[in-house]
Amino acid sequence: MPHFCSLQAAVADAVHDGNIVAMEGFTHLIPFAAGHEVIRQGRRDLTLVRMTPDLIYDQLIGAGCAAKLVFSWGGNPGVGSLHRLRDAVEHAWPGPLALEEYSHAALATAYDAGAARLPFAAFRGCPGDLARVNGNYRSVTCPFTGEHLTAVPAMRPDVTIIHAQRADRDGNVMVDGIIGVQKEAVLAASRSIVTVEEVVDAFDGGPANACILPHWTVAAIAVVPGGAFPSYAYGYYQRNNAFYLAWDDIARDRETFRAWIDEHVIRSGPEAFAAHAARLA
Amino acid sequence: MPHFCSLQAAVADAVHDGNIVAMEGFTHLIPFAAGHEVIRQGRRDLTLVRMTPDLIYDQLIGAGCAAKLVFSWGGNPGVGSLHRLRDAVEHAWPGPLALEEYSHAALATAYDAGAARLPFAAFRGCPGDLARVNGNYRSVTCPFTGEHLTAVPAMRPDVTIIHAQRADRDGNVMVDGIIGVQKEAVLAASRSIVTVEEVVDAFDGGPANACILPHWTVAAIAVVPGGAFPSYAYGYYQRNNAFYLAWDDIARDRETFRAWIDEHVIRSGPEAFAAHAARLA
Amino acid sequence: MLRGSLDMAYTPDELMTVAAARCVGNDDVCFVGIGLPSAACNLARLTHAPGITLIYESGTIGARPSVLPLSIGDGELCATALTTVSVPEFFRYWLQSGRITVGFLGAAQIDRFANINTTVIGSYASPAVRLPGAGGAPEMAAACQRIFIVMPHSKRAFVEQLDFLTSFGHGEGGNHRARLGISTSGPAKVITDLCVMEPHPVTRELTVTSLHPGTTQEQVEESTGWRIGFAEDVAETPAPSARELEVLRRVRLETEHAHKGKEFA
Amino acid sequence: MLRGSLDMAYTPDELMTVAAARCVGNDDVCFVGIGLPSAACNLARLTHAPGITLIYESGTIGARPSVLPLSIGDGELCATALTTVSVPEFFRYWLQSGRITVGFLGAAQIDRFANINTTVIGSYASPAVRLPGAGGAPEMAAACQRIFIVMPHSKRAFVEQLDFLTSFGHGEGGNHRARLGISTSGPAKVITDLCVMEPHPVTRELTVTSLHPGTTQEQVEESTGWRIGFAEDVAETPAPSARELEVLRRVRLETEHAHKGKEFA
Repeated sequence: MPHFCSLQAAVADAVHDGNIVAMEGFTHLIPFAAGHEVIRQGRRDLTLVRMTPDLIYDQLIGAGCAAKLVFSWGGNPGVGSLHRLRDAVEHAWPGPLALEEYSHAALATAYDAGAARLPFAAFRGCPGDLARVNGNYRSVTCPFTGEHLTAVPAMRPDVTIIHAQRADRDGNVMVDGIIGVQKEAVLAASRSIVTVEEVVDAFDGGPANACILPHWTVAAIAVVPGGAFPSYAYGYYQRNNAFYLAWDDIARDRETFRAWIDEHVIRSGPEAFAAHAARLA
Repeated sequence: MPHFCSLQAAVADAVHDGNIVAMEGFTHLIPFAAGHEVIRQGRRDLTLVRMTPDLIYDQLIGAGCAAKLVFSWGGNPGVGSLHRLRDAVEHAWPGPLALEEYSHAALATAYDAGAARLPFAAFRGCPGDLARVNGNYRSVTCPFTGEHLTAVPAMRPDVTIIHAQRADRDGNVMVDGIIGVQKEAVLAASRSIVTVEEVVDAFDGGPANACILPHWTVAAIAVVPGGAFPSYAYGYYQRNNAFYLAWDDIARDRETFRAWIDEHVIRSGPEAFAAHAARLA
Repeated sequence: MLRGSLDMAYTPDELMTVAAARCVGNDDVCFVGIGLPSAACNLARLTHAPGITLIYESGTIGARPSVLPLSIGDGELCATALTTVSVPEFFRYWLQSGRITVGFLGAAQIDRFANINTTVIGSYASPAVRLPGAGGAPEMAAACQRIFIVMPHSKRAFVEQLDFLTSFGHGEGGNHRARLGISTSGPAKVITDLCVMEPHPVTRELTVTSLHPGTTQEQVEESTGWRIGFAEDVAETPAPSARELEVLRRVRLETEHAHKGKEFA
Repeated sequence: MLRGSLDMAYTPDELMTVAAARCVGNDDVCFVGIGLPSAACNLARLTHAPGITLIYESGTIGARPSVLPLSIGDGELCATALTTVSVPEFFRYWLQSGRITVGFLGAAQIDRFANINTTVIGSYASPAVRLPGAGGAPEMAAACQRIFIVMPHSKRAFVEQLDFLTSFGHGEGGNHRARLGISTSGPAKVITDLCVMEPHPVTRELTVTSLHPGTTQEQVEESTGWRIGFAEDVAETPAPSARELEVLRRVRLETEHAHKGKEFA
């Protein structure tokens, strides 16, 4: 049975300096409120894992929480660069950032192997320089056809954090819409935190094959309405594209960024996200 | 775009003597009407693939359609033996039947690899005699940990046949409830036939993450209401447990079996299944 | 045959089922097979373990059937489940990942180290009896944290040498599982209609630790195909309680009623 | 800059988009990236290819967005899709299985054999510019039956030597793909704001096969970092039709309106 608790308590309990932390949500349900909490609690030397770092890791990297980034596409979707990520890689600001870089197909199948607790994933790789710069691209030979496939190690985070639409009172969690790698990331992790828009009595009338994480797969649940802002929660509120555009200016400059983090993260709290919560009809 | 056609035409077009044929549906949505059509058309030397042969393959084996069975559990669920399967294996009646036998985990992951068009699947196998009698149990070594995993070849049927609740007018197919390996079996096959309870205008109000096969993955669709009888169609009609019990007597004796096949298969047609069709409220 | 005092009479099958039900607790996640395991797990759910999670290999997670299923894929399981996943996902993400705490197995043959056979009697190439085969059992025996085996006691079933090793228990005994890199603890109990056996802490050979009320050591010895050992303190298996019997019988009655269904025309 | 006659004026970007849209047909299953590819594929869907299947790497299969998405995971894609699958399933069952007939790619750098770089400018260890990286591109370039590359023409982008080979096109040319066991045909066209290039049938070196209205060979040569070849019969790219322009502009207008959303407070 997961622990229903405050986001502060959940992060304090589960996320430690030096951890491998995955905050997933493929453009949808990105756990921004939890990311802010990690910044507020001053975590350091994290290995941050995420297919698409998006603004959430731009914020964590710029705030100095990360020693390493494991990822497969690091841009501001539809807008351009992640300036804090670039500044860390290009100028080691606020510190050096090691990169472990995959393609989407490789990282997605690595999560899949992690969820199955297999040690590696095999897939049909392709020639290119990624395998040259990432020593985790190796090879296995099919024992039936002799074909060489690419192998990557299973992704096994210490902690996975996701945002979901709802939990029921038993602590089961439902994710609806674009489900990304959230289920795999939770099942692959040693422990997990889920922030949710709301708690409901039951998932009545839900589809037979909905994406649901049983309560015994989740360590802690924190109710944080609006917690995916400025990304979105399908059925609740839409993506705030204006913020994604505005972030380009905020993050381009170190001082503007610091001021933004100070005002909107350090001197704020999870409750601030409630202003963005909504439930679409 | 799949071809909406009669079951007779679909089977005549897609299922040929000597083919590797998978008829899937894990206790649910078993494509009995299609199995009967294959018997009626007198197909021979088929390699029949199915995790749980169930009554459908007891019928095909007893009727002499099969040269080989690829499977992982061959009983009459909750009742006992499949007498025609046993008679073929124990007494080569009506002819010898080669077996290629897996565990559920092995065959399920082989379908998964087939759907991904990978040449093999790796999983954590376990010691035992299955690997001794099935040469398709081999080994791969994890290039990161050195762990030895079990490998089986991907399952790639020539034809997969499934029964589903509904298709829309474009030929997209929705499966709801216990989804088994139906999606994987269709995606792994060179061609596929789907029988459905009904055709609807659209899957309106369906869940975002429903199990749907797009029209371009399906070769032919035949509307056969009741076509999963005596198994069931979730939301339509229930499993006829009485028939599963009755089959024990019917199949135990070669002559009773032959008479049953003659009356209910050879001198019948897909339209007979309509008597079992229903739509639960 | 009914045993016990008149107002608490029960059958050997009922005692087995109740003894099996008592093996699982509220926090367990159980891989449930059809028949006695399903009856036992649902009895537990309806008595002392209301929070137990039952998973059937059809991919139904958190099923709460009101009647016992005849097949592992009955509609009732899906209708009452928290969610239903595909069969490949079930085996990959849920079973083989080691998340399931308890698995129940039955068998046609079992040996002294709780290895089991559900494949053939006789030779594989030309069997005297072709049994259903492996199903989910081999990986269940390897991946569930603990395994309970439930089967009637007879010399034909409790054999010196298996005809086929379908699912690995304690192998050749001792630390054989650990030597093969299997991290789960394997068969923890074998529950029959005569007694309860547990693997010896060191040798892992099955040893009788509890005799059912009215059963003698001789009966067990005569029904076992190898020289069976007994623990120093053999307990008496507690009889089913009135509540357990009442719930079990009610569920079975409702199940029988529900499964009659319509006759085949 | 607008080109064409007064009543049919269009921008180079519009011409690129229309030319890309014309590459796909009614039966295609397209892997769609954000930006110009998304505009092109949806333009095709709204004009000559109403039955086309659009798939975004967020797992949305058969999406029919009414406005163009800003990200590949916009809610509009899921709401209009036939179904939405998980990202691992998308890559395993749908992309890498070879079911997708057409993929569109863009790039920061491209070479004469249509290999592309979306990773870094400069060295990988200490890049001058860190680009977003691979995303779905490498496996898309390998697994889609045909690839179309759409990007503005410039000497900085069309380079003699890539700084990083992110996605494999025709490798070192000739039958390099086949030699590596890649069964798909790879980049079929490169569409820029100046021209259309296609790989030479034998050498697989990009060759200009069509110049956009008003573009000269010299302009293309000056904008290409290697000595670019021209086909014997260089065609003129057909200008966008009135209907194509009308639909494209309407969709873009509606998109702009929808994406303004509420301002960030």
